[in-house]
Amino acid sequence: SCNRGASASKGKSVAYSSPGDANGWFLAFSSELKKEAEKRGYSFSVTHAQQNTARQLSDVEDIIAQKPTFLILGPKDTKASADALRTARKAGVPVIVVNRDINGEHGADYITKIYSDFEWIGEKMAQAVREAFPADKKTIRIVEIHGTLGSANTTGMSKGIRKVIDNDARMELVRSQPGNFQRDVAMAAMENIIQSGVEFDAVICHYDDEAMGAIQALTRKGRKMGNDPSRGEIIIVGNGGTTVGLEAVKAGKYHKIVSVTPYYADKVFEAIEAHLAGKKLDPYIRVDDIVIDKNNVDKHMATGF
Amino acid sequence: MVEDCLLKMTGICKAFPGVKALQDVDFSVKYGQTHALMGENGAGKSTLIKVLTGIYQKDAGEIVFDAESIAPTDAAQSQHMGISTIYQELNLAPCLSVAENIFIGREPKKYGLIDWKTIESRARSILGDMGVTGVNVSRPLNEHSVAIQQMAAIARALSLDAKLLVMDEPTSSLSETEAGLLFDVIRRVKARGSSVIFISHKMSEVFEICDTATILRDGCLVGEYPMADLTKLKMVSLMIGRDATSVLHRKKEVSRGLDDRELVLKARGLSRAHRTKEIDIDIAGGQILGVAGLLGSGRTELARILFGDEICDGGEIEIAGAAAHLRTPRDAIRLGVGFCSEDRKAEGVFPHMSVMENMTAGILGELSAGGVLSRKAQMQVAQTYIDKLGIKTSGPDQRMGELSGGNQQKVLLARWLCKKPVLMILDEPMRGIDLGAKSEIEDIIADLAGKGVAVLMISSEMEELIRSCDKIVVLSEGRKAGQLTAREISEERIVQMLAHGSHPGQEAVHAK
Amino acid sequence: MKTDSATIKTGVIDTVKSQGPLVMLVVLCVIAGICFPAFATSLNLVNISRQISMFGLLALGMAFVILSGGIDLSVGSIAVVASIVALQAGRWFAPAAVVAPILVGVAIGAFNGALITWGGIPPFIATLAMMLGVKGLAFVLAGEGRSAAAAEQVVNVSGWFPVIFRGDCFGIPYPAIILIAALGVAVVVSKYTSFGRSVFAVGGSEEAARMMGLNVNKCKMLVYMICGGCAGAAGLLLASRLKAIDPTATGGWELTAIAAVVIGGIPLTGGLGKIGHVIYGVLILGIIPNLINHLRISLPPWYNEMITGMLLLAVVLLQSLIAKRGTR
Amino acid sequence: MPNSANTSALGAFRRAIAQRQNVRNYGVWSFLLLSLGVTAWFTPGFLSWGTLDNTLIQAFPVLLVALGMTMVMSSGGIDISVGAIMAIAGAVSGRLYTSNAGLAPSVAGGILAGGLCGLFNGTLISKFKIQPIIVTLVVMIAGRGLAQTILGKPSVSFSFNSSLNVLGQYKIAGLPIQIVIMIAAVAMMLFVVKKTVFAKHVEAIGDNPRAARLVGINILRTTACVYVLCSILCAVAGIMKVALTGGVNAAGLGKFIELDAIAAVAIGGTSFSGGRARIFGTVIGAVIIPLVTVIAGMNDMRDHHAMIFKAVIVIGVLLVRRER
Ligand SMILES: Nc1ncnc2c1ncn2[C@@H]1O[C@H](COP(=O)(O)OP(=O)(O)OP(=O)(O)O)[C@@H](O)[C@H]1O
Ligand SMILES: Nc1ncnc2c1ncn2[C@@H]1O[C@H](COP(=O)(O)OP(=O)(O)OP(=O)(O)O)[C@@H](O)[C@H]1O
Ligand SMILES: [Mg+2]
Ligand SMILES: [Mg+2]
Repeated sequence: SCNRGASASKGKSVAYSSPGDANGWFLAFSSELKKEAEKRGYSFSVTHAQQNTARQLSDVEDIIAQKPTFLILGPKDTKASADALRTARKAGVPVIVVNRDINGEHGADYITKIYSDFEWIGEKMAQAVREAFPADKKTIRIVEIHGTLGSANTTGMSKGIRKVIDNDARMELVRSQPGNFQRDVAMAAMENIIQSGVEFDAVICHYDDEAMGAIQALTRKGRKMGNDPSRGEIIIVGNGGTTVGLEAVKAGKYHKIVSVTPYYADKVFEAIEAHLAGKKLDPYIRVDDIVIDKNNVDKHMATGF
Repeated sequence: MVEDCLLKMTGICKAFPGVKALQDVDFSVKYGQTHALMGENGAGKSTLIKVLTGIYQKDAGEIVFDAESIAPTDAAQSQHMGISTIYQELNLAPCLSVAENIFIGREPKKYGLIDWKTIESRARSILGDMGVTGVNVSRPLNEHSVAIQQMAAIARALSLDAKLLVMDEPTSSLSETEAGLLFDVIRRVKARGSSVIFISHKMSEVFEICDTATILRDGCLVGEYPMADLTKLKMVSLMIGRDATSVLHRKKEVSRGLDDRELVLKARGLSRAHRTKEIDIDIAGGQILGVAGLLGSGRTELARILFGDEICDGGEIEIAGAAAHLRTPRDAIRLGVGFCSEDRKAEGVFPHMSVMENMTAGILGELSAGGVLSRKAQMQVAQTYIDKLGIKTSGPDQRMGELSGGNQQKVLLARWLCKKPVLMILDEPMRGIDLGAKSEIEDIIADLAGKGVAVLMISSEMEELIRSCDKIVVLSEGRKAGQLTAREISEERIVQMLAHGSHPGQEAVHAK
Repeated sequence: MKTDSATIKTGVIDTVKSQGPLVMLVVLCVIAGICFPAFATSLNLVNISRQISMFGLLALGMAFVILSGGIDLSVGSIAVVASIVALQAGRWFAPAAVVAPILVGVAIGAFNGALITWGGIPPFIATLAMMLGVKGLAFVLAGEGRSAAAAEQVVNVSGWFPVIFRGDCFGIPYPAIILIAALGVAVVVSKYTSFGRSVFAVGGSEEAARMMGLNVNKCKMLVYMICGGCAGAAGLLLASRLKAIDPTATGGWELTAIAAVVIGGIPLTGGLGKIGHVIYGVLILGIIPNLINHLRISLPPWYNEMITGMLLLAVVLLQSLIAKRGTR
Repeated sequence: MPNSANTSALGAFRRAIAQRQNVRNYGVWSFLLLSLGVTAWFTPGFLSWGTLDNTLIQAFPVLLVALGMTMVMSSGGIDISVGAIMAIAGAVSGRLYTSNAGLAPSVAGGILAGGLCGLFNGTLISKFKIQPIIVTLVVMIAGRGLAQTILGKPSVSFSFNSSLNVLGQYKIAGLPIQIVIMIAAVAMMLFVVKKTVFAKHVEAIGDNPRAARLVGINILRTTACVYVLCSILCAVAGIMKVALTGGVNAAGLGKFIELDAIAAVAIGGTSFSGGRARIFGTVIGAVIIPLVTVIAGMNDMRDHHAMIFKAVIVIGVLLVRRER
């Protein structure tokens, strides 16, 4: 199959429009794409929109002006980035959508969409919290440290988390504050929440870095965290899969991580080659994420990014 | 009685924190009158003007203008009422062109858009009326010398066709010739039926142009006198509140013939950018060299070159016997050169800093140990010079910007006096300084020279130069037109040299 | 004769000095044209003209503010609120989608102006506070629900609305036409109206302008209203481009706009410079990211930042050297 | 002679003026006290050591940067590269620390790197006469890139008991190390501003650069020193933040802090066009801003509502203390 790929890719170029900035996940994802492209013999380039929608639309226009064979589009915003699809369609460049959802028409606007399901991740995180407590626990008070306001993954995870909490009378969301996916912002937010005197049993973070900030704050304020609520330990669940996060799980401070894997470059290129071979693909290819905890963390340690 | 007064200000009071600038002052100007407002530095003249035009709000009193009681709250209002003002500290837009500064706010329009051609030609003609030709009116104001800037301010005020023209020291940077031309214009304004308020520390001007004088002292009214009743002596005595004979009749010392002393400054063939051409200057220790010249003759540029603020293209400078390569003012200062600029506002004062800090700005290093300032030492220096120069201030901690113009000038002089230089360059040092202080400063300069300091003094007032200098160099269009030794110095000789060297050229030069 | 050649020489030097930004722009374009075949294509140039149109408008408004000696940090936030207002208002009454954003911009600009003139708050801090406040307002208007869960805000955009950004006339995109028209108006206003000149006077010295009898407060109010209006117009283009509400869309625009103005030769101290030259600053800053995209690299984003910074440094260093050569 | 008649009237007027100034001076304080009172009333647990601790710890980087910014603004300049310099210093320290350089050399290396950035800023501004906002914009953009290049990856974490993390949580006589550094920095800056020749030169340059040149002040050196001083303070802020949070995120460290710092300086009353540096004012300004964040966080205010809240407070404070 390797051979066939090489001939199919002859002289073909793939460009990736990343919505992100220097965040571990996006770096890992684009370097995976690059590796995969090199392996299969495509020339590859990437643009970074730095979390700015207008910048991304410009990036895509610049890419399209160079007439690549394929565009891999990681939309910054589900609706606002949709114009990028129009630009590509007008120039006849086929698009694979990655990272998150976008408004568009399958077949006409894009070949397929491949990404983690953030709503699913949100649900999984909330479920992980519920499972950490004994069934007879009357109320589970939860603090949410969310990502950048308005970003699609933040929105998705928040939705998933609420879906579970709203359907469970025991669960209650007592605080929700921004951590902007950053350690220091999350740490300050957590400190303020602790100081406000509100009682809580668990913290859900939208990213590992936020969880690290929360752990720092809890430690500084003399709280315990871990896997056993009966010992007064606060349960921390988050989304990610960074090396730092995995180590914290191993150390027993971070209860569970619902992964958001950046390792699906192969799927992306398989889709590209299937398209080249004239096959029609499903509108959405789901990326499988997993829940990592103390028991399986060693197995996944190598996947940390 | 009331009918013949265009302006009547009664019982005006104005206080600033710590200073009563005006106390119960009455002041009135008749129709068609040129009225002098006189007083020492800090007497309150400018403050009275600013109260009139709405820059300051009076604390008490009443203003009646053209039979109407007025209380302007900003300059725009008083301008609309027909009061046109030239303020002491030139307040023009530095980056706009000369022509624009004259017309801003009431530009002539064509099809609703500003008509630049008309603006420039009218600016040229207004300036031409004042005897200034050859000024490039489309260049930014700040590229022109202070004198031209002052002319622009006058032209602006004149072109407003106001009922009352207020001039706060309009001639401080002008020489007699230019002032003479201004007076012609003032006479025309007067003939038109407008009134003029005229402030100046130059007695001869006041006697030449004014009908009446109101004298202020320390913020209080001394009185109003018809000019005919006054003599120079009487006026100054009223201003300072004691007999002024000693102030006015200062005798010039006989020439000290210092040419044989060792030279402190020896400059040969100084040239720069087609403006300064091949100038040689010698100053011996203890000598006071005067530099005379018309507006734009290159005196200021010469001073800047000697201070390292502008770099000469050709020529050599020796200071105290050693070749000096001046690339920045710091180089010159290190060799013991001091320079007091003609442009007080732009190049002299630190308006937000205290009087003390302004005065000691150049010697902070000497007043400190290991970079830590001694406030006591600073205070001492400041107090010494405040007393010595009679600076009117509420204390060494007063903000410099709050001082009257003349007092700011004194602080700047003190800045260099306390530095104790070997060569002192003074560009129009008496700008805006009252008569009493002027003679004191002349004494100080003479004193400085007596201690062996070489002094280079630039002045537009011939009298000043003649009184103080041991030697005079006359510049014309950037060239040395001649030199007069102590024995030769006389007004006629200088005028002769100026006339000789002057012929119409590219830059601003007089019509006459 | 001698003086003649001298004046000519100073004239040439003056021109080169004052055209520093243009010189740099040309240098940048020539290098780009040589290095990247896709750069000088009409598609790419049309793209660039569209991309710069929004912050070009911001920069024009900002130029007035900076000329008057002030600064406006709230333009990015104003633009985003305007874009939201355009889409929301357009649902009720289609033409409002065009008028409302500009009016909103002018209104917020007037508020800025009032804080600065009557409130006596320094412009930097007044507009900084407004930048935060208006951004918060944008989220409120966008209907962001409790915490991060965004309400689904479906906006039905009329067919003609996206054309404002996308359409063109003889190959020249509408946004470019709008920008050029705005530039023309700005140049005329700044050079041929009393208001325009008073902006320069106020920027040169507010105190002096007041003493010359100019209405400084009115001038400052107008300046911030113009700036707000321009930001509103940029918001209109943004709305037409995104066709969706995104309260985060304009992060960092205010700095880019300020930088464009300063690179175009108007110092932050105000009172000096030419509005027309702002377009060079806009083009320089617009072309740099385009150039980087043409490099077709696959490096982490921080290399982009380094390259952007270095290019910018080269531009301003050369500009300063040109200016220095001129004076000495 | 009209002297005696008028003394009383003038005296009364002077008192009135003085009172108006008092209204302005005390106005800020009463406004703050009032708003704090209201806040305390509806925020449970507000009046406690913990709140103060949170506020000061969160104010720490802003305050340090704002102190440097006060000097920069007093010289008539501005520095928007402060956040990037924090990131560079943090990245250098982090990089050194992870390559086992030891605590002291890592910290020293970071501070040195910060100082070099300041030198770069100062040199370009004074020698090449490029506008401060443009120079520091370049450093803001390129510097952040450089920080990430130095670090080699987007973020690095230290274990909870590493000496760097311990430093960040260290207490001296019961006081968090940040508060001790803060007090020391404020004392130092007060001394510098009140007592040194350097500060007077800075002020003079800010007040009238042309006159400063003509009295022989070394503008080049002084300007460079101002930016170096500011950068060193930024570096300390950056390194301490790394120590406190136990990790470096070069892309995010100190992002947007320039706005908070400038706001703090402005609230404190140092003018944007140069002149007197007001250290006490800056301290108050630097504490108000995080305090608002703390209050918003404690009351679970939504992020965008917190933004509006912050804007209203800042405008309110400035309206009360305006100078007309
Ligand atoms: N804004 C101010 N704040 C405080 N004091 C001021 C202010 N303006 C003027 N003064 C004080 O008021 C007094 C009168 O000043 P004013 O400028 O009217 O003097 P003047 O007669 O014009 O002097 P000069 O001949 O030197 O120009 C001075 O003592 C001055 O220090
Ligand atoms: N930066 C400049 N650009 C253009 N012309 C200049 C510049 N500086 C000086 N000049 C011109 O050079 C000539 C010499 O000016 P300078 O200021 O030395 O004259 P001055 O004898 O001191 O006259 P003044 O009485 O006006 O002070 C003037 O005509 C002036 O307009
Ligand atoms: Mg005066
Ligand atoms: Mg002169």
